[in-house]
Amino acid sequence: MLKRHLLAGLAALGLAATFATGALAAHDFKVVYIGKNTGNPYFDSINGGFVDACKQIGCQYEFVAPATAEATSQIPIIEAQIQRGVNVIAIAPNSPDAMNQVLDEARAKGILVLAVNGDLVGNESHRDANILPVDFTKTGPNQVELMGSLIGYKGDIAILSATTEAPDQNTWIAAMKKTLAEDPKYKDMKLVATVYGDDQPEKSTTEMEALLSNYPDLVGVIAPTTVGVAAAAQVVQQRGIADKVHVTGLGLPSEMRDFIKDGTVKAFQLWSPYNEGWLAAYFADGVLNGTIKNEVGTKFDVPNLGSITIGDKNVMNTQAELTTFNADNIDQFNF
Amino acid sequence: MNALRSILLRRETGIAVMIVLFVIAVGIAKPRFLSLEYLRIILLLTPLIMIGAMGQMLVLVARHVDLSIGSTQAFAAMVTAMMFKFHPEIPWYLGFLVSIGVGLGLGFVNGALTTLFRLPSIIVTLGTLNLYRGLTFIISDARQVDRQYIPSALKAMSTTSPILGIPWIIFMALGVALLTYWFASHTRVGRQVFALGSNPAAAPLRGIRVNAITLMVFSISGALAGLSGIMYASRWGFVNPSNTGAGFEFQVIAAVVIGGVSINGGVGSVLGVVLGVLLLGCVSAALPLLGIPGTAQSAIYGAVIIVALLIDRSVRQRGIAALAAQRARA
Amino acid sequence: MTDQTSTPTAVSALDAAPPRPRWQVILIRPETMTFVLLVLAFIVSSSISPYFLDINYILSSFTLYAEFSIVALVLTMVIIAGEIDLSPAANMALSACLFAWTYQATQSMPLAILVGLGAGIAMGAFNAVLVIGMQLPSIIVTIGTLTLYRGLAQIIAGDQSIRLPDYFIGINNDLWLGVPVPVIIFVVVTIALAFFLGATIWGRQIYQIGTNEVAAQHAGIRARRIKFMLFLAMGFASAVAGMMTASRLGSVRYDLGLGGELQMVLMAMLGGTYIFGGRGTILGTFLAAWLLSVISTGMLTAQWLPATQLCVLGLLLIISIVATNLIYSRTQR
Amino acid sequence: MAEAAADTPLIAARGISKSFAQIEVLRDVDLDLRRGEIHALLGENGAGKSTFAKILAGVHRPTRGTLKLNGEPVEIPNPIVAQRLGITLIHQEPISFPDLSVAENLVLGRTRGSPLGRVPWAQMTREARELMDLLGVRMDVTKPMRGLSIADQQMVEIARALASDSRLIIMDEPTAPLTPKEVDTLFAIARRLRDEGRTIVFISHRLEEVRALCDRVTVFRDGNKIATEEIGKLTDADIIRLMIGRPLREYMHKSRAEIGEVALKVENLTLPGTFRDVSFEVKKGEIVGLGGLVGAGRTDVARAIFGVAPATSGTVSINGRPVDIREPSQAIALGLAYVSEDRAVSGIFRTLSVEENITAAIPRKIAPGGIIRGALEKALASESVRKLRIRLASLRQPIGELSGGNQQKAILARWLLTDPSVLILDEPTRGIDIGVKAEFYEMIGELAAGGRAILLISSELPELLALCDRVLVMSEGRLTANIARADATQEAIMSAAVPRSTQAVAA
Repeated sequence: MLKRHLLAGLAALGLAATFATGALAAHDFKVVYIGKNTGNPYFDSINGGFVDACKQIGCQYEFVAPATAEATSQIPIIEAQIQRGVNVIAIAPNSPDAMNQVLDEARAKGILVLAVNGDLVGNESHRDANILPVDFTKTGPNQVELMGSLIGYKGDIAILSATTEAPDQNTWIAAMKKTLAEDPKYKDMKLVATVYGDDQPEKSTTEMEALLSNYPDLVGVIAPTTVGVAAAAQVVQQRGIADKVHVTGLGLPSEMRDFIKDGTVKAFQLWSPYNEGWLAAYFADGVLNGTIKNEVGTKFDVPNLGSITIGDKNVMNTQAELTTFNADNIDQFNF
Repeated sequence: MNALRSILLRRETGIAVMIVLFVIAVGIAKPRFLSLEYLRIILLLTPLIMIGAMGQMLVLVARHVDLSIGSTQAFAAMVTAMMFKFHPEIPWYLGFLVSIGVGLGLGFVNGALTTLFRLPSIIVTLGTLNLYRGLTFIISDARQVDRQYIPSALKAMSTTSPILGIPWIIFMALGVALLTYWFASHTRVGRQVFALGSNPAAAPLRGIRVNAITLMVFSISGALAGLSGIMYASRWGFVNPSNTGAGFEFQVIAAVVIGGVSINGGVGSVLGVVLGVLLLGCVSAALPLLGIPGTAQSAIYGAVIIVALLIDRSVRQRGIAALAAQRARA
Repeated sequence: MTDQTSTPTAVSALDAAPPRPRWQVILIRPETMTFVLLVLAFIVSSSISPYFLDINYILSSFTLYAEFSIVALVLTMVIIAGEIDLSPAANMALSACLFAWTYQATQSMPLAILVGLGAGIAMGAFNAVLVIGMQLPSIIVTIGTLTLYRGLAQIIAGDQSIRLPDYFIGINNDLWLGVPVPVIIFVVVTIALAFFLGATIWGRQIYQIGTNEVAAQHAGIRARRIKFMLFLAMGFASAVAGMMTASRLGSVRYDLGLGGELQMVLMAMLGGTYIFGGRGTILGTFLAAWLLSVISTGMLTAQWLPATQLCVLGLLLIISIVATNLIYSRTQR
Repeated sequence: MAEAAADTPLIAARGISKSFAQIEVLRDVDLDLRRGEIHALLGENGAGKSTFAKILAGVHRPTRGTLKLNGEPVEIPNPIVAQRLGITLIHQEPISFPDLSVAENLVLGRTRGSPLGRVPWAQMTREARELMDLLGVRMDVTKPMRGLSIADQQMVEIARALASDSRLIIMDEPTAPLTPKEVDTLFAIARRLRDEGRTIVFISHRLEEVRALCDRVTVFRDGNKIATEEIGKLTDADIIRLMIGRPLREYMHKSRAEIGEVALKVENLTLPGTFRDVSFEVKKGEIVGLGGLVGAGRTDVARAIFGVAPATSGTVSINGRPVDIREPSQAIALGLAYVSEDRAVSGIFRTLSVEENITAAIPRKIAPGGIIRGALEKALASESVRKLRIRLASLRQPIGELSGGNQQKAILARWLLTDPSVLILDEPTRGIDIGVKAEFYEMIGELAAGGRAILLISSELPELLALCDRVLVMSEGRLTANIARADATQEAIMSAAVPRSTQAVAA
């Protein structure tokens, strides 16, 4: 799914398609993507998707992000975008509800508001659509299956998460627990603890150390957060116990490459952030030009991604299942 | 008898007792806390704070404060990490020179602004705290430098050990502490820092060059923050323009004031600060073990700073009361 | 050089220095610098972004800074009195969290407001007890309480946000004569405090305390009581600002107003408040609040990196204290 | 340099003058200090002796004049150079670094060498112990200075000078806080140092001590050097005559007031460590002087009465009613006023306008209902300016721009506006020109004549003798004399002011 290297070839196709679909279409709309915060490597990749897509489509794209990921730091930026008269605001919201007012204001001005890589959970009416990398209900089972395959479906495992109330992580953890309990395939795997590293390297490391010392029989740790999985891997690497304790989770290839190469981590998963940006740009183009109806159930084609369906609550995904990264394929990914 | 009494009355003894009591209390609840392994965990939490605290101690002793060390750490670490990224041929150990040098420069700027314009250092460093952080974003184009660019030898400093399984960076932190001890207690200029903080008005009358000393302590603080920057890269394997060094100043100031360094200048010992850092390390290590959420950490730091201030005050007042009583007797 | 005819008594060189020319007294003062900077900021902002110059946009952007600005006005008085408070932004967060939490638990808005304001005042009182009662330096005390209050907010609210009822939301979208309500509140508070500080005896005494606290005490001015009241006022203003922010955002999280202390100090400093006390005006802070809002909005509209904004804010803080110090040392002989 | 001819003076000062803010405090002083002598500088407060000493020690630079050291012209721009030249000044208030140990305080700034050079702790401690043994003082030299009494800190200062091997040691009232035994030791050491060929300059108020110790005396008055003589050639009366110089009656206030009822009554006032069992009363229309040496507790009593630093026991009554004053605002409400000793610290608001300074103590009068009435304030202030003949350019100018005397008048004006029944004046004429002083004396007389009770704290004996109806004297925190005008002489006041035990030494 992540064949960025094929893009060049597909570009011509994309261009041809757009020229064919609408002589009236205006493709030079202005789109801005507001990340959670600057210096977050994850967003570099989403940004890349937008940049490349806009090159194809012909739209004007800019990326901005506040210095810190606090709830209110995106508000002045949104205000500025409204004033600048952009056509599309794509945002990775720092708060599920603090931006309701200002987003409504944007929508009232006719701006298309997309939540990308995160949603306004419980406040879905304040954005037009949401683009998520995968169907989050599948993340939990996927991760459990990967863990099981690493440890031979047997032994004590633990979860190292982000903050206690991180909504995405909590959804996944609930699904993991359900999967472990209900699927007989995993009956010999026992979840002994769930701890929270608050997405800080220091805290995550301390929690990981505490896990290892509290549960000497531990054979696996799932860390469904990029900071956590790197910290957990580092602890395992330092202690030289990679053959005894398997770490997996959701990680960025750029951060995990070293651990994969030296065998500390056998495999981990993620989706393609790049495709989120790619899809968002194409979706916006389609909606603005009337070729895509922003309604639940609409299906449309996106170059490289194939057919996309708008799901419940106007949510769409770039891929069905998580991508698994291991020593064989890690070098193909540079985000 | 008298010697024993004076040892018991020392501030360091108080912190040591607090550490022991804390460790015993946590140990009773969770016996695992008393294991050698936990000692290692605690020790690994301390080196960066320890190094930052040594510089901050000197600054506080000279009656100033440096709030910018977190940003200085980030900037120095970023410069160094970017050097590794774009010039992998440069030997890894030169990174130490670069990181320390950059930190020294930023610290010098703090000192220069403070002395040149006779400004309160707390406001100056509040300004440079933001300025240096902003510069970190700018030079890095707001991008993290990832693990693969940090030389393995540098990362190994945090994982490999010369003896006893204790990693190199802990020895480095101890080395810095010993050097600071030597500097503060056994060099003329070190004693001048204490004299300056003890009585700034009288210092020039004793030939102490106030501006030079102030510049020096800020430069040292900056240089040590720079050193902690490359150690951050070693310990965590990446440098992030936003996360690296965030909140570092609060941890360091908390450790230093717990360690008995007076915010009124003139008072402070390396041993006290080392113990203060250890106590903070114990608390940080105990929180996950006791299942206390990380959200409580910031409140605990705040409370600890205030309690330390109150202790400092009561110690001072006891001194004044003793003096008054003495005069009443005379 | 001097206007000798208007002097009440003839002066020999020995008895008093000649007064400064009147134009100097009026023009060479920090507020003038602030005003000039404000005009410059308008010109620069309009030139770096064609979207900037729009009165409605400027007013509505100001609502984002109005809460900090209101607290900064009170902070100005605290600094003039020779103290400082770095905890108000954390106070805003904790009082807003308690306010929202109470509302969530009881569904009673009056009770929630009472709890929020009470909490703000209690935090102000806690600072005051440490600074005035225990005679600890306010700058370190409030660094401690800044960490403590925000930490408590984090314990209470976790990292979840607490929703507020719809009728409470959106104070910044309410217009009165075409001007957003927070801006009107700010202007009204400015006028009230400018009057208080400039025309009442208590305002006068705040300057006197900040100029020379010992002399003020000797002159029968109850310096400790007045400073205590100022810290309480700080707590109250922070709580109100916290609730205004809550209304603007519609929900409350522990990181509400994070980093606001820098902006508040910056407003006071940019407005020419003297960091060592005794000098400064409400007008200066008023102008500086607009200056800050215009600069930040201008940079945002021009899509400057947030990092550049951090640099600009840090530099501004340093430049403003250097400039203020220079101006005051020039005028003080 | 040390080989200079034996009769070359160690220090030869010629035409030394010094002005502060255009007021000349030292005028054309010529003075030779010989090697191997103890030389006393005498004079009233403000006569210029301390200023001269500070010029020698590099604390002040002379406005005019030259200094020669062993016949060679020298510049002494700062204390460090003075130290290098072998000149040490022991300040009235000891300089100490309270957080450093005694031993460190002794060596600080004395030793030279690389900044990173080792601090020789063991040697330092040993030498400090030896010095302290030499002085006969028992103290732990490894302890911080913070815990030491003022006397012990003074001893450390003296030890410092001894240790630094100075050729010229200037002691500015060193004996005031010392016990007789310590004074004995100090004098023995001073004599020994003289015999080693060093020069000692000794500044003191205590004639007995001067007579016991010194070889020659120089008397200063009003910034001029009046005379330098062998001590043996002068009687005490001669010295006092030289010091006072002018007829006392000059200051006499003319209108004698009607003395009325008791306005201020103080009984057994005690603040441990500062003063004990102080009792006295001041009647309406009476000017009561409060004399004594600096540090005797006079200012502390005034501060206690006024509520700045309340006493722990004892009673104060105003106009016959016992009152409990915990802070100055209460004192003011009861009709007390206190013109404090240190104008810069506890008097003026330097950067604020003269007008604001004058009206600072009468908030209710200028701001009925809390709002300041500008016209009212201006009227009150300019009325005061006229009455007290305050010279200024504008009511709106910062008070810091006025001369010291006019600042002091403004402070007096502030208190007169409160219409006090009891006025405490603490060194009201310190640092003020002679001409303005006379104005002040006149005003004080007028105030008493107007029926106010006045307590005048002063270190200037002529001032007390000229103005007061009675003189109280304090010594070491106790009231030691209550002298009626008729019996008041400088000798009587001094003998009550000098701590009794010290007199034994002089004998």
